[in-house]
Amino acid sequence: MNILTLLVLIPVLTMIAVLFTKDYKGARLASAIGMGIELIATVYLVLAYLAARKTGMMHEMLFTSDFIWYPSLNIHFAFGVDGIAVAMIGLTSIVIFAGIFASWELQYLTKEFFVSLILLVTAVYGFFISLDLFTMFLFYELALIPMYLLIGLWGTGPKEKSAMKLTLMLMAGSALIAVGILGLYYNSAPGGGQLTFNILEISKIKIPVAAQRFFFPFAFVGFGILGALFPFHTWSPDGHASAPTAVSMLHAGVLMKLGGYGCFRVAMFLMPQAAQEMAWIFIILTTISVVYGAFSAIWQNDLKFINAYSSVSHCGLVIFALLMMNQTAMDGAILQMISHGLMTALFFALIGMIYGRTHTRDVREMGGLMKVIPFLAVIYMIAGFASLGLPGLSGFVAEMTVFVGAFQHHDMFHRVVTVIVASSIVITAVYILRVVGLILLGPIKDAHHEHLHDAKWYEKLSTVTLVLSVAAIGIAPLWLSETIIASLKPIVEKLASIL
Amino acid sequence: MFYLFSGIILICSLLTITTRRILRAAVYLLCVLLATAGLYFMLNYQFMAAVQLTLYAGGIVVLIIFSILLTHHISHRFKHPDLTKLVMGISAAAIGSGLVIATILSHKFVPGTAPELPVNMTEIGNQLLSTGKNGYVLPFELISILLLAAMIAAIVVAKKEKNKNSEI
Amino acid sequence: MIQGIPLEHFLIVSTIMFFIGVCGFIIRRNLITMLMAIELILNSVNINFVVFNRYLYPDQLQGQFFSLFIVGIAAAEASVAIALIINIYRKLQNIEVENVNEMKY
Amino acid sequence: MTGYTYTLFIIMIPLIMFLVTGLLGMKWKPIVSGLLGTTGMGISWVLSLVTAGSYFFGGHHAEGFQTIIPFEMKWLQFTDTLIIKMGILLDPISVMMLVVITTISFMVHLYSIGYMHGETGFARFFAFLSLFTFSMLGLVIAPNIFQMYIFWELVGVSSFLLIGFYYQKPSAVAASKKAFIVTRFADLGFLIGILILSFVTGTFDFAKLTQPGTAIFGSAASMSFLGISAMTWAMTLIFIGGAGKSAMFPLHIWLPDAMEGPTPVSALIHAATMVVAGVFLVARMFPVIHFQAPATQEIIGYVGGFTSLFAAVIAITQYDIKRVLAFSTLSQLGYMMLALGVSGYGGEEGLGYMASMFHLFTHAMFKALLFLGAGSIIHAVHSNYMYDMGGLRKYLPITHMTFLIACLTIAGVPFLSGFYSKDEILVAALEHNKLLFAIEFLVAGLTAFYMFRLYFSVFWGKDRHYHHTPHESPLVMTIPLMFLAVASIFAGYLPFTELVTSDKVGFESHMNFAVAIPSVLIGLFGIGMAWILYKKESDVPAKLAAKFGMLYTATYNKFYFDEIYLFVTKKIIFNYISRPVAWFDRHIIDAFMVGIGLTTEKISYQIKGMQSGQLQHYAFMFVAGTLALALSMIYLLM
Repeated sequence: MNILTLLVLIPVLTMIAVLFTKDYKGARLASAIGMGIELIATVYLVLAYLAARKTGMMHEMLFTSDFIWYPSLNIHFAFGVDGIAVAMIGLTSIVIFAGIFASWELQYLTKEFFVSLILLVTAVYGFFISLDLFTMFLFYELALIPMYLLIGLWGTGPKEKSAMKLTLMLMAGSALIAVGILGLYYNSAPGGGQLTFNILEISKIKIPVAAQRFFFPFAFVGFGILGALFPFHTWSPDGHASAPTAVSMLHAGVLMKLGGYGCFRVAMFLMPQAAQEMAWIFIILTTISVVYGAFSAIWQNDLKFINAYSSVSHCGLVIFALLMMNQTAMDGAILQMISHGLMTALFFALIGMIYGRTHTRDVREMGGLMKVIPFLAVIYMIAGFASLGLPGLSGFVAEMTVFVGAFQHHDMFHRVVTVIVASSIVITAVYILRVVGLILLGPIKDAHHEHLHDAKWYEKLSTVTLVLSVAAIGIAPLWLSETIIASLKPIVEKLASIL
Repeated sequence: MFYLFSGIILICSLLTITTRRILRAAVYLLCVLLATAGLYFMLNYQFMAAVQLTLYAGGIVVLIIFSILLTHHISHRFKHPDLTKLVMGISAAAIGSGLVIATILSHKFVPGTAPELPVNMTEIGNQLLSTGKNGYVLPFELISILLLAAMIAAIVVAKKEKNKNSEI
Repeated sequence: MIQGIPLEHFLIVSTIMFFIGVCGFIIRRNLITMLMAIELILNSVNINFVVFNRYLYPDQLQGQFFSLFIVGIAAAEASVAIALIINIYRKLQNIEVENVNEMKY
Repeated sequence: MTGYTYTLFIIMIPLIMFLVTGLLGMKWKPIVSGLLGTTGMGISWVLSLVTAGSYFFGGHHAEGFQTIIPFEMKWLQFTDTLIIKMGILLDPISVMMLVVITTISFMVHLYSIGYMHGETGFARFFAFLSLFTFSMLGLVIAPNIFQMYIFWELVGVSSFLLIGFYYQKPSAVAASKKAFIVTRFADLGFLIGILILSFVTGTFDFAKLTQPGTAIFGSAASMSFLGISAMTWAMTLIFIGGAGKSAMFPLHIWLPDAMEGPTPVSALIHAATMVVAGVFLVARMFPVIHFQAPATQEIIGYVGGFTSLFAAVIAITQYDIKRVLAFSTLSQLGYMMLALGVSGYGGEEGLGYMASMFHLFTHAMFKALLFLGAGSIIHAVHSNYMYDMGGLRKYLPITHMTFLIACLTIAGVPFLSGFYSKDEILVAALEHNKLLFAIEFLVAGLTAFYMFRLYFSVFWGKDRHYHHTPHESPLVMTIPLMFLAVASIFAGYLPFTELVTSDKVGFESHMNFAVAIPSVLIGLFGIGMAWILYKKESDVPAKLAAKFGMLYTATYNKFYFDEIYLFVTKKIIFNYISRPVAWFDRHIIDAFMVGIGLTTEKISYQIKGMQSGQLQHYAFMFVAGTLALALSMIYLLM
């Protein structure tokens, strides 16, 4: 059986297993086991991928398989992965594994919660392995629906409103994507012949430039909304603030990456001319995104808001780097996706755990937590350092690759915006240290906080998994970076060939 | 003969919708249906006419009359309809019929020249239940299922709710 | 028996009947009368089918069959409609269509 | 050439110690972590000394010292030419720095066992110390500028952690935050400088960059931005990075506050090692700066000169002994920068470069000694303030003696190490820039004055009321003091001119008495002034302070730089940028997005009346619609 099919099948089986469990303990155990197996399968996939590349398989995509699904429109279930997709799948597996343990104590409609969560993940896997625009879009849509339920049912605060806002904005995005994808489809055979949704086939032909110009903004903005592109990012603070822990983790950690991934796999890869022509608009937007998100984060008092704005800033960097359209910057973008996915998941997990203890997320009401919950506090600090780009953790590697890559651009405009974007590292330091200083250090502000208990085993498992991943990428980034670069080659060549 | 029937049809249908007593409306409807059956006879479609008489005139109208009896006093008279609705209805009918008649008159129909098929019960029965060309067994089955469903639905909907004191 | 009577005349009659039905459906308040108006509409369509069959394709029976089916559907529709009307009557004590507006907005 | 592979252990041992004590330290008795860390550091120290011995004295170096890269591995590849490698580069300055760092670090470790005894977080303290030492070592041995940047950041973080060691004290938290953010800001400059440099030259490697006469700058000359050449931009920005770490004016504000950390930390990080990273960076890039960006070198000289004067003036008025030392550090760092700013390249011309490194070395010894001595004093009297002290020479004999030696050294008294190194700097300054020489000459006097002001008011004068009788520190603390005192005395006799020079070729040095004698005199004059004013308690200083009035207050408040920064950050960044941005996001952008939703809702509310529930209206609409369609199909489209 194809390993990729297995990746989608395991979550589905897990969902079924969860449905047959009796109480919340069974449900969480089943989910944990299922996602554990999924993690193992992912590790196997990574190893198999690397081994296959080593034996010299030079195809763009590996492990491909193709089933015709709806012949009259030439829709296939076409699967396959390259290094980038493998990396994203790895990210997903780690985050969901940690996410299950982060929601270990949830007892309200547990079964339904885990089923929705795993459904969401299934869709994400499906998205990353799809080579067919239609199924890609299908999985994309499939990922949005459970999100609404998860936030609306298990969230906190004004959850219905936030869930509605998030879902509607993302749906608006997917409407744009749909237009973009259909545009690609109907232009996929400019010389006559069979229309196709297959990414690889479309990438081989040249879509008429006029069509590209028309459809590129649709596809790019559509995916950009999910990637928190300024000014379409406002779903992010509300949505994340209301979402339950595991959902925030998954959403910020993985789902937002769907946006970035889609931006380059669909919009830029398939419509390179338009991408080259219009990049400057989006570069300006993402530059704003990066700086603006960081500045907004300084002023927030809700931990989740801070992190949500930080995500806006970091995800802005992803799209910014993609638009630089050279190998190093795009490599940096992918690294940044993974790095941000891991560390933001870590952040949200920790915020959930801290909130579960202090029952507040207002930074002004906490203080001196380092004393009472040292484990969580130390991990929070590590996450903070990762976020502000400390060497040895993944954030640094990603950001530096982006900056160096972007600065290699031959055009002065690009280099100037790179400098502006690089200045965000200072602002990031400001807001991260502000939070760390307020909540972890200093004297204890609330007497109730003096008797909090430190992390339980499942919380430790969840956070340590993520910290180890962050540190592993930070300390030894070369293999990951090389895998990504190898897979970026065809894309970069295609982008460069039309200049 | 045709014009007689047509006249009955038109006048009675007009009366059906204009009379203020509901039972009379039912009777006018019956007249329309009977006249239609007459037309079928004229067209030499006896089977069709028979169905029209038994099912429509016999079945449906009786059903309607029953329901009238269940829900009305015989002496009940309608109020006059709203003016706006009257305008709406009449204008729609006028424009619509004008349009359709204009279309009909502007179109040249080509009468079929093939020899007339003798319409007897055997032929109808064969075609109704055959599966080959000119076979109608599938729609026939569909109709029968539809009727069954309608019957059940009617029973379910109209059945008295046990816990409620209703007037009927 | 039908010699000399052009097809158009049949069609005109059925058209007028159809639109009388439509008009009735729009202007009458009483649900049963509206039902009757629907019967008129169906009936006019029936006539059309049969007439087309007779005039244009005398060697086939499609028109007749469709009429038959329409009659069947009409019967089904009438029975369900009347069941509904009786139910509405039980709820509202009358069968004025203006009062049946629970589902608005 | 691979004979130096063992140098890898010098930096790996602290890392391992960090991991071990950091992860397992909670489970042990605290002292285990301390001993473990100290032992590890000791091994590194010995290895460094061995390295230095064999590098400097192990062969024939008539044609100059070679640059050795005993270990290198690929860490991350950006492009074909831009590759980050992790490795070790040995050349005179990096070997010298190895010795400085491991020596001071080992002494501080040893000292901390006594000083931090009984503190909560003892193990944590040693873990952080090891982390810092690791980062600092990684910085100095970096064979490329990017590895340097990586460790540069790590150094910043370990400094942040150590300043904020007493994390429950708000002032410590604020100080650590300030230190990190200010240096981070400077690091941004460094980063951008690296970006420009790598863009222009296509390499990160020092070996290629610092080779004189290399061709990689060929394309640089034509590039400029805003009328200033690319290399000047790059080097100035990199210097800003160095200035941030070395607390050059105007990025100096974090260093005095950083004294909130435990005193051994101040000795290690904020006196001897981390703060000289900036100087080291400039020295590392010296050939590039000197040949490609002479304008930057001018800037470096003036910034260094100004900082040294500025800090020395402030130091006179401070009462917190650690702050006096902090400003003194600033002043001395200014010296080193200035020396680099006035240096030429090669042989005698490169005197400033050599002097700077020389001063770096001696300064590390005596300033660490001063801080450790101050720590010993604070340990004894539990106060940081001079007005809580007096007459301590009776109680703390060893501390007294060592402190005196250090003060004499920094004041430039002949035959102690400070005299030699400072003298070289003055000579170099005199040869290149008279103005800077004048400044430095003045500063030499000021230095002597404020150091002896400190010395006299702490150890002389009359006894204060102490909570308990001050007592000498335990042996584990005084041994480092004594060792460093010896080093301070004799470090000046190292043949630096033959070992550490700008082009790695040694040259003969000779005393310039025309400079040395006046500088000794002004130093003695400073000491004499301090003697008069502070030996005995008197009201002269207070009167003087009153006489200078405004000027004194301004100086005491460090010329209000903290307030200016606070104003800029709090008011402008927080209130006038961040807050409006946050407001804008919530009330404009988000409101716009929500507004779209609300508009839809409003419209649907308005048009929901169409859904009247009146069946006949629907029927009419249906018929009308059908007719309209039919009409349009028939008469409009046909």
